[in-house]
Amino acid sequence: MTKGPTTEITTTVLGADEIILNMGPQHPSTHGVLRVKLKLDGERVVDSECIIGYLHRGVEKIAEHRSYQQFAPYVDRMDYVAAVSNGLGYCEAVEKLLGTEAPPRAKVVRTILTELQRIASHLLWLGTHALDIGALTPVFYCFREREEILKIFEKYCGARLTTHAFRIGGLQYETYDGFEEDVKRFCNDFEHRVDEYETLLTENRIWVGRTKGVGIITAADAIALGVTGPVLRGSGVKWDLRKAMPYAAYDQYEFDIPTRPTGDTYDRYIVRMEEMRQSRRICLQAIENIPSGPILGKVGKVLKPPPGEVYHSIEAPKGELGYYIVSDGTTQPYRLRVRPPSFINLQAFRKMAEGALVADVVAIIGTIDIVLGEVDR
Amino acid sequence: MGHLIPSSIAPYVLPVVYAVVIVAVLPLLAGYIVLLERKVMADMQARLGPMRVGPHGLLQPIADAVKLLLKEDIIPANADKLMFWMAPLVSVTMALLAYAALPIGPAFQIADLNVGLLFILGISSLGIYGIVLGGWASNSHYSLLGALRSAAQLVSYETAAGLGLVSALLLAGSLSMKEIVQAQYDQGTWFIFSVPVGFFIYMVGSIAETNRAPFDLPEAESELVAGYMTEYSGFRWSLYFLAEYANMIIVAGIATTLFLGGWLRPFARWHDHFPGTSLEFFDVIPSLVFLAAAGYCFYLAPKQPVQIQKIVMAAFGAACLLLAGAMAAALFASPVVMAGIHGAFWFMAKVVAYLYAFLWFRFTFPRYRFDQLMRLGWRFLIPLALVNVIDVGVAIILRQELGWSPFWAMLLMTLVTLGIAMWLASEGSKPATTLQPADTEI
Amino acid sequence: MQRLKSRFGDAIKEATQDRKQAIVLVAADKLREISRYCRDDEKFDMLDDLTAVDWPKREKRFDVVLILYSFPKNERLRLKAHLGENEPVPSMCEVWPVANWLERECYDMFGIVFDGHPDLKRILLPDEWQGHPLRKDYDILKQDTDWVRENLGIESGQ
Amino acid sequence: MILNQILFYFFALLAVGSAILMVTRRNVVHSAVFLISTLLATAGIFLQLQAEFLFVVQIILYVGGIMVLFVFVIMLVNLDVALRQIQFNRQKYVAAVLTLVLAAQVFFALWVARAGLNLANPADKMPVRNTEAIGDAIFQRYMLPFEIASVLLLVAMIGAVVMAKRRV
Repeated sequence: MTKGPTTEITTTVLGADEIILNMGPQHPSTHGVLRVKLKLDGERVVDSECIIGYLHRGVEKIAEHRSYQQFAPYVDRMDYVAAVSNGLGYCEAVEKLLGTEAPPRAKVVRTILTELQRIASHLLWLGTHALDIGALTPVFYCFREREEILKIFEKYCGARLTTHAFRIGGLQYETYDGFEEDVKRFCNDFEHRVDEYETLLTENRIWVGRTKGVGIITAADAIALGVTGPVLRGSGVKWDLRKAMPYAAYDQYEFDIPTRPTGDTYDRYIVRMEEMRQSRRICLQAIENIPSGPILGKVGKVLKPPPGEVYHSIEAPKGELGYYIVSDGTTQPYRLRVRPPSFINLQAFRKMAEGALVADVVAIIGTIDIVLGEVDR
Repeated sequence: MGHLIPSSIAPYVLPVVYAVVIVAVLPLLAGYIVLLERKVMADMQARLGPMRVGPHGLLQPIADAVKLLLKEDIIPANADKLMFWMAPLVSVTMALLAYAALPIGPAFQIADLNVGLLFILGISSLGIYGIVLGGWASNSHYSLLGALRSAAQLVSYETAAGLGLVSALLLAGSLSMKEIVQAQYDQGTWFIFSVPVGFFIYMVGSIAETNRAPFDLPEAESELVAGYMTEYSGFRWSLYFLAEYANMIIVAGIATTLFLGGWLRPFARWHDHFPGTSLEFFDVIPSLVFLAAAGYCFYLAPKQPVQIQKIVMAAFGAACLLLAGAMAAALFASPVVMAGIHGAFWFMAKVVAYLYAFLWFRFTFPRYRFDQLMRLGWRFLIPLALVNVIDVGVAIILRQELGWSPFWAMLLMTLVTLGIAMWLASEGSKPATTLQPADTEI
Repeated sequence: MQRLKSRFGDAIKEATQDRKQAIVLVAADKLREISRYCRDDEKFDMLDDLTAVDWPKREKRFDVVLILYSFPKNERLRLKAHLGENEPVPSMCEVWPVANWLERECYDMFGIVFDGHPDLKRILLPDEWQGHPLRKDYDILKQDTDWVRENLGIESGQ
Repeated sequence: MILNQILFYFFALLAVGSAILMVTRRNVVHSAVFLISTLLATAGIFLQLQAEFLFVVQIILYVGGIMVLFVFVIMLVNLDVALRQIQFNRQKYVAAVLTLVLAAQVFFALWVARAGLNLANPADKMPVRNTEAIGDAIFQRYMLPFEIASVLLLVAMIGAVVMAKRRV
C-alpha cells in the first residue's frame, strides 16, 4: 500500500523560507518504512507528522481466523527485533484466558530467554542509534555480542530472529545440554563489554553534545502521551511492569530499575545501558537454580477458552506490550488487540521534535527505538 | 642532456616531468589510501576489511577504479549541463594544481615559489567552487543544502587553519616551502615542538577543510544522503572522490612541511655513526622498513588461497625488496641523490602517519551537528588561533630582545595559550547555548 | 465501584469482574465526564489502550474499550461503552493526549467517529481506502480492488 | 620572450572575453563563473610580471573570498523570482550614445600615448623579493594609513553584524 510517489519534494513556500522536507519511507535512518513530513524553517523543525502504514499486514484481522496455537508465529513477526518477548506476552495472555499457569521450570527458562532478548534488542538499538549520529564503530561491537545471543536462540529453538520459542502452557523444547554454560559464558564476557561501549561513547564530548538536551520530554507529558518503557524511565518515572505486576518468574529475582531525571536522548541512552546490566544480573540469578520438572502444563490439544475477555501486558524492550483478547468459546479468538509500545511511543515524536534541528530528528527517531513491524502491525 | 632541448624552454622540462609523475601517481595513491582507510576501519571494528580482490584486498583500488569507469554516468533531468559537467573538473584541477609547490623531497619539487605556502592555500580555497557549483547544478534540494553547508564550513575553517599556519610561519620567517624546512633544520627542532597549539589548530582546521571525520556533515549519510555528490555517479563522482583524497594528501603535506620538518629525518642534526662506517643510524631505517614489508609479503604469499593471489603477493614482495635495495643503494650514491630519495621517503612516511590520524578520528568520533560545528569554528578555534599568533610574536620578541632561551619562551607562550583555551572552552559550553543552538540561517 | 455509582448514577450500567479484572460498562455519551473523573479523582492517569470490538448481531454493534492504569494505586480498570452503527462517541484527546492516534486507528479499522478529535483521518490504511477491515462483515480476502488498480496499476491478487 | 608575449595575449584575451560573456549571460550563476575567470586572468597577468604575492593575494582575496560570498548569495536568493523581472528597460539609444562617447575618450588616450605602447618587461631582478617588499612597505612606511584602513574595515564588519542580528 504505497501512497503515491514516496519521496516527492513538495517545496511549497509557506513562510519566508519554510519548506516541507520529506524524509521518505526508504530514508536510511528511519528504522524501517516510516515517512516523516517535516515543516522546516531554515534548519529548525516547526512541525512534523509521521505517516505510517507502509508495513500494515492486518495481524489483528488474521488473528480472528486462526486458532490460538496457529496465531503464535504471527506474534513474532510484529516486533521482529524482540520476537521472544512478543511470544511470552501472547502465551501468558492466553494462559490467563484459560486460567492456567505455566510450570515453574518453564517460567524460569522463559524469563532467561526474554532477558537475553532484551539485551539483544538494546544492542541493536545502540548500534543503529550510534550509526545515525555518526559513530561508525559501536555498531560492529554491538552486533558481535548480539551474534552470541542469537546463537543461543538458534541452539535452543532452531531460529535466530522469529523464534516462536514458547507454546501456550509452557515450552516446546527442553533446554539443550550446555544451555547453562552458554548463558553463563555470555554473561561473564558481556560484563566488561558494556563498559567498553561506555568508554567509547558516554564521556565522548561530541556524543554528549549531540544527545544532551535533544528531544526532551517531561514526566507529565510522557504519562499523558502514554509513553512506556525506557523512554518513560528516561524522564524520571520509576515504573517497570516486571516490578509493578510481576509475571513469569520475575518476582523471584531482585534487580533495580534505572531512571534518569531530564528525559533527553542522553538519559535514555544511559537508562538502556543500565537496563542491559540489570538483565545480565537477572540471567545470572536465574541460571543458578533452574527448577526441574515438566515444561508443559496440562493444556489440551484443542483450546476452547470460556467466553470472556482478558488484558495482559509485559515489559517488552520497547515498552509495555499488551494483549486484549476477547474469546467467544470457539477455538479462534473473537477479537485480539495488541497494545504496541513503538506505535504509542512514536506519537511522542511530534512533541520531542518541536524546535529541534534536522540533524536531531534522526537522533530522536533513534532514541524512541521504534520497530515499524510493531508500529504498523 | 641539456643541449638536446632548446635553451628557451630548458628550465621548464624538469617541472613538467615532475608534474606528469605526480598526476600519474596520484590516482593510484588515492586508491591505496582508500584501501588503507577501509583496512584500518575494519581493524578498529573487529573485522577484516576487503579481502576478496587480490591478496588481502591489495588489488581492490584497481577494481574500484574500473568499476567507476564502467558505471553509467547519469545527468539529472533539468540540471544545468554546463555547470554539472564543469564542477567536478574545477575541484580536481584545483586539487592537482596545489601540488605545484609541495616539496616531496629536497630535489623533488615542481616549482619553488617564494610564496609557496600562500599559493597552496589560495588554490585549495578555490576547491569550494567545485562543491558549491556541483550542488547548484544537480538541481536537487538535498545537494543544494549540502553544498551550502560545506561552503560555509570550508570558509570558516580556512581562516582557523590559515592562522594556525601563520604561527609556524612566524618562526620560519619565509613563505617558500624549502626555506621553511631549512629553518626547521637550522633551529634544530620541528615546529610541532615549538608551536604545539598551532599544530593542533591546523590539524582540526585541516580535517574540517577536507570534509572528513567528525566534520563530514555535508555528506552526512543520515540526513542529506550524500550532500553535493548525490546526483553524481560513475566517472564524474570518482573525480570528486579523487579531489577529496588529493586535498587530504595536500593538507597532510603542508602539515608535514611546516610542523613535522618536511624531508628531514628525525634528529636530523645528530650525526654520530655506526662504529667504523659513514652510516648514520637513521639512514638505515628506510631500507629496513621496506625489507620488513617485503618479508611480510613473502611470508603471506604461500598462505593465499588462490594461486593467482600467491603470484600477486609475491610480486608485491619483490617490489618492496626492490625499493629496499634502492634505499640502500642511495646510501652510497652522491649525497644529493641520497638526500633526494631518503627525503622523499621521510616525507611520505610523515604524510601517511598524518593520514592515519585522520582515519583514526573518523572511526572514533560521532558527527558534529552543523551549528555545533560552526560554534566550535568561530567561538573557539579562530580566537584561539589569534591568541596563539600573538603569543608566538611575544615569544620571538622575548627571545630576540631579552635573550631568553627559545625553549623557555615557547613554553611560557604555550601555557598562556592553553590557559586562554580553557577559558574559551568553558565560555563556549554555557547553558545558554546548549538549549537554544545558534540559529544558522541557511 | 460504589463511588462511581454514587457519582454518575444511571450512567454506570453494570460493573463485572472477568478473570479478576474489573470491567465497568458505561453509557457512551457520558464517557468523557467519567474518564475525566477517573483520571482526576480515581488517579487513573494513564490510558493504556483504546480499542473497539464489533458484535454485528447486537443492535448496539460496537464496544469501545478503554483500558486505564493508575500509577499510584498500581491498578487497572476497563471502561466499556456500547455504540450503534454510526453513532459518534466523544473523543478522549483532551483527557489523555495518547488517544489521538488510538482513536484514528479505531476510525480506520472500524469506522467509529470520535467527535472532537483534532484531525480524524486514517492512520494505517491509505486515505482514499474504502471500507473498514476489522469489521466482522469485511471478509478477510476482500480488498479495495479499485484503489489497488488505480494506485498500483495491478489487479489485486485474489 | 615570445613565450612571455604569448602568455600575456592569452590572459588578456581571456579576461576581455569572459568579461563580455559575463555581461551577456541570462543565467546568473554562469555570469558569476565568468566573473571568476576574468579575475583569474588578471591574476595570471600579475604572475607574468613576477608579482607572485599580488597573484596569490588576488586569488585568495577576490576569487577565494569575495566571489564565494557572491555565489553563496546567488544560491540563497530565490532566483526564479529575479529572472522574471524585466531585464532591460528599453533605453537602448541613451546607452548607445554613452558607450560611443566613452569609446572615443579611450581611443584618444591610447592614440596620444601610442609611443610608449609596448609590453612592460618584468623588472629584471628585484633587489628584495616582493613579499618582503610589500610587507615592509605596509608595516614600516605606510603604518598609519594601514591602521586607519583596518579600523574602517572593523566598523564595516560590526555594522554588518548588527544589521544581521536584528533579523535573527
